[in-house]
Amino acid sequence: MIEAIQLYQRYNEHNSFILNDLNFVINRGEFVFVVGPSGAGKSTLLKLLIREILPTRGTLKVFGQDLTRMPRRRVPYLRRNIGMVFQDFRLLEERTAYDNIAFVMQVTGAPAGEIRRRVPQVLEMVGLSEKIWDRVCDLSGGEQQRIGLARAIINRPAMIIADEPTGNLDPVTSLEIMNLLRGINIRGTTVVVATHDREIVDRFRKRVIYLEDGRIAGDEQKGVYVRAI
Amino acid sequence: MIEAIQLYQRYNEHNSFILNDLNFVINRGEFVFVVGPSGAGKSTLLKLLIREILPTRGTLKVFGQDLTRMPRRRVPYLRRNIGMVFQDFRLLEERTAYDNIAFVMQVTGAPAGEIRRRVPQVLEMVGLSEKIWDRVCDLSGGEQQRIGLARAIINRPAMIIADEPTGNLDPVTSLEIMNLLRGINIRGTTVVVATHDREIVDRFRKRVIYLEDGRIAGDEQKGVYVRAI
Amino acid sequence: MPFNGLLYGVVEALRSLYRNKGMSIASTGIVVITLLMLGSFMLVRLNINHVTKAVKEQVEMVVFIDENATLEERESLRANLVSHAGLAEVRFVSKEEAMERLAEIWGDFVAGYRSAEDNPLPDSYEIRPIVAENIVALARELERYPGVEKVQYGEEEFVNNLFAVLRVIQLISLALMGGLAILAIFLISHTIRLTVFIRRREIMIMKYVGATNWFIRWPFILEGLVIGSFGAALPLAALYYLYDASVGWVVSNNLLFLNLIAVPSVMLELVKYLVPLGTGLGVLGSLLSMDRFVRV
Amino acid sequence: MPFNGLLYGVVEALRSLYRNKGMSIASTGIVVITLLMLGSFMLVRLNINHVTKAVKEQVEMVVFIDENATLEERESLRANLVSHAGLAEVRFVSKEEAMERLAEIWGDFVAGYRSAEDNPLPDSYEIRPIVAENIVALARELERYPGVEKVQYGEEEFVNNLFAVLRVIQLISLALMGGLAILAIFLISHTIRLTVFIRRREIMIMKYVGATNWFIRWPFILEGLVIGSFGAALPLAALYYLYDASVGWVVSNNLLFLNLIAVPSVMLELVKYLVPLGTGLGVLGSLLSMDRFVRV
Ligand SMILES: Nc1ncnc2c1ncn2[C@@H]1O[C@H](COP(=O)(O)OP(=O)(O)OP(=O)(O)O)[C@@H](O)[C@H]1O
Ligand SMILES: Nc1ncnc2c1ncn2[C@@H]1O[C@H](COP(=O)(O)OP(=O)(O)OP(=O)(O)O)[C@@H](O)[C@H]1O
Ligand SMILES: [Mg+2]
Ligand SMILES: [Mg+2]
Repeated sequence: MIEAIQLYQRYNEHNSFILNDLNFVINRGEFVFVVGPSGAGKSTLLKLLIREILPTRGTLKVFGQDLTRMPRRRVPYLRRNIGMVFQDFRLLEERTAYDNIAFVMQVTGAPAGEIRRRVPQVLEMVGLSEKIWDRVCDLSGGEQQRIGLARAIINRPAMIIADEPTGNLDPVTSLEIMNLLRGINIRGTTVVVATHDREIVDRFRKRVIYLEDGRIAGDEQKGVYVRAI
Repeated sequence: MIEAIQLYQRYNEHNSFILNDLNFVINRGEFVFVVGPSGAGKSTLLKLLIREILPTRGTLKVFGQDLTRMPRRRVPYLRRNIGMVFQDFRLLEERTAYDNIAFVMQVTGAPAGEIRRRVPQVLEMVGLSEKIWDRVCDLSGGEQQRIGLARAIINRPAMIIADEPTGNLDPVTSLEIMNLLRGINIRGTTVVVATHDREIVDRFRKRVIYLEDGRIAGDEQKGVYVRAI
Repeated sequence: MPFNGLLYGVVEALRSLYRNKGMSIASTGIVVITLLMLGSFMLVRLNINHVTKAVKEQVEMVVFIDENATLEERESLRANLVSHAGLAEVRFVSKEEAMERLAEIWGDFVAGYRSAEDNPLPDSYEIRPIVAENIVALARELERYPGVEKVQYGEEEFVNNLFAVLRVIQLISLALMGGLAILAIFLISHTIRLTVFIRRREIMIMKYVGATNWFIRWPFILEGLVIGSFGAALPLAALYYLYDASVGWVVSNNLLFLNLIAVPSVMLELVKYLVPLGTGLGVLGSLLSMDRFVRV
Repeated sequence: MPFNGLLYGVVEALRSLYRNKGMSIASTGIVVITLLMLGSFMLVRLNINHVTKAVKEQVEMVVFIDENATLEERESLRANLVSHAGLAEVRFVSKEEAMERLAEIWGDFVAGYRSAEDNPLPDSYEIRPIVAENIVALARELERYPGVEKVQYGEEEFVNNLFAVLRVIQLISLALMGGLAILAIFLISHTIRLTVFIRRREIMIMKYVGATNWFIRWPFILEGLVIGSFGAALPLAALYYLYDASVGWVVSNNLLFLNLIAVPSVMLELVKYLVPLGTGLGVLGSLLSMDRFVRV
């Protein structure tokens, strides 16, 4: 599903590498946490996966395609197969919750009836049925974050990438949301989550990739938040 | 310091009340956590304190002044006495970390030399000395959040209000940041923190106000994240 | 793009125009005002051209025939003039007709000189060159014909001055018009650019969730089209009524010498320029200014 | 605002202009183009007015004296004309002078009638009214004076038409000019409005951390001032060179009859309008469009 070989990333010539010689493979159907201190490079790694940025050096394959060689016009189709929850949400602030979620279905040319049926369904799943016609800028931080998750899952993508999806949620809601992702994962979807939520990581006992200072400091099956030394 | 009497808030006529009959007093020098599920009304309460919004009904006094009666031109001076960390950061994205923090000193007419001395100091305190000349939009989520905190504390305000200040931080950094706030609090500054961070709340054992569905469901000295029933 | 996408674009464009009412109205307003200025200026300029042509058509000269010219000379002169390629009009004016005209101006003061014997005026031809500017050269040529006493064409200085003035007027109006056209292009595309810039975040978010470039562009193109069409239609309607009223006013005040161009042919000219300018710039402006944000 | 704030504003304004280079240049460009159009149009219009005045000054009439008028009648007529309040110029033209002029036009053809005895032309006064439009009424009045044979003032129709044309030209140029001025005001303020709109987030954030309204406005005002000043100075310089060159061209081509207004007085007029328009709108536009975002 994802294969990184000697992956390097830096934002400009003068800085040091943000990601430094990453090598890992994530298989179809895996559930992976990416953890590490603030500024370790988690978001940078996830941005590489949807080709928001291109790696400075090395190879990165997603769905078997080499992203460094992917022509620009193929990128939208890559992104449609990945549901991404952004750390900064990236919602259309002035539009309703419905519009924000419906949009990703319209992009794929889904029939109108299907859209009208699915959107309330996923809003129900993240517990925001009541907010369907509210503008995103009128929602609380945690509500916005859940809209972002609903948008990521609605198209039933082959892979879900979530950057800090519970940062604005209380522990109870966080657990609900993560259980939702686990459920989706059990039905075959690959899930990659960057998180600081020690409680969640420790409870789930899934694979954990430890990023530190741009390097992989550890990679454990059934790991916990704090790496065993 | 803060006094709320029968405080009600709703965003428009058709909706129900977001805040419902709040009554509480926060004294000078207190350290208060505001907790509650996503959408409970924590951010709304904090927004009332800096007069970003006006209460629909009731009285809210801050520094002894009734905010509902405060003339518009006094509002900037109120805000200068409050250091606020926003849930959505509200930084000038295209400007450097330095500019963002220096700005609040320039607002008060601080001398240029003083500004040049203080800004690196507070950046040091939040662990971002290296990022001083980086544009905010080039920083990681957690780094941006810490810039927001640095901006809030630089003017040594009489009160610090932080909305979810550790949502994007790993547990270690979170603790450092909260210890920083505790240190400031010990020197006499009132601190109000809305948070979902169970670990922090449980460890600090400070006063906790529990918000649920817009009502105060509990208010405990030396409380923990989950309210004792 | 599948039908769904097309439909989505139309709905989205209309909703976006409505959602950003203020901006839509402002953008359309800028296009309207710009094209209104350009259009009214085109009206003025078209009529200036028209008048200039009319004035030039009135440039005439008079070939006076030598009193002593033989019949053959007179005949060959007539034949030469009539068949001359550079002349648009040739008309014989007898000495009697000339005297009539003089009397018209000087009235009774020349009454005593009207009888054929006393008439001191010569026969003449009034001729009009095809290209008014050739008049001086033509005069030189015709003067050399046998039987020609003299060729007169108003004061040389006056004619030259007239042409100079017309040239200057045309030059100025052309310059102003070109300036306005450039202004229009610049303004409309810049307005659309700012509109797109304000929505750059929206565009980038769409790209991040997998929209293709055309899927994003399509509603913007339609928006540009709507803004451009309104921006062209309103000034056209306004100019139509304005010009129609002006022509009516001129006719009712018997100012027919003002010689305005007929309404339909003027409007045709305006439509030919303003509609493509409005819609084309609206669409092109959207497309070009979007490129920057669509490349993510 | 303390000195620190003022200084902060200046630094911030310059930095912001630099940071938003593209936008600054575009805004200044819009102001420059708009004022350039307005300015060149003002130049044209000022000169049209000038020419119109000159043309009107050339409107004359001729009072022909009755051949049989007595000496007293002639004397009282002269006194009346000279002291008449509505006349700007009165000049006596003897019958001999009139014949000279006729001969100038008709040449040798009237040569035989030049001796005093044969001269059929009357003595006359050429007079010029102060207000050209009064010519018809004046003619009626003067005709009733004793000793006056006839008052002639070109063809009545022609004079009326001339005035009508001049009125129309003035009307059109005034309308275009007014339109351009409104366009300029609209465009400049709208441009600034969009600029402010793009930075609304910035403005609101400043308010949330305790900046006063004037602290936020001050850099914007300075920015508006800089944009407005450049936007006025550049077209003024361009127009100065352009107009100076035009005047030079007119002089060197001996087209003095075009009668352009002198460079300094025209430029003064332009400065009087363009500078306040540019800077004033820049500043006012900033202030007004900011109000919405500053109220948080
Ligand atoms: N566009 C950019 N230009 C330059 N540097 C950048 C850019 N984006 C990120 N960085 C830097 O790269 C480093 C890693 O950033 P990244 O966002 O990947 O961290 P992270 O692990 O997601 O941190 P957090 O947990 O705080 O979100 C940070 O130090 C950041 O300052
Ligand atoms: N501007 C607004 N207009 C209408 N409703 C609003 C507005 N802002 C907030 N709300 C609603 O008020 C409720 C409380 O919002 P608030 O932001 O105070 O929640 P919160 O406790 O901060 O939640 P979170 O932990 O998710 O940040 C939410 O249901 C939200 O949808
Ligand atoms: Mg991150
Ligand atoms: Mg909140």
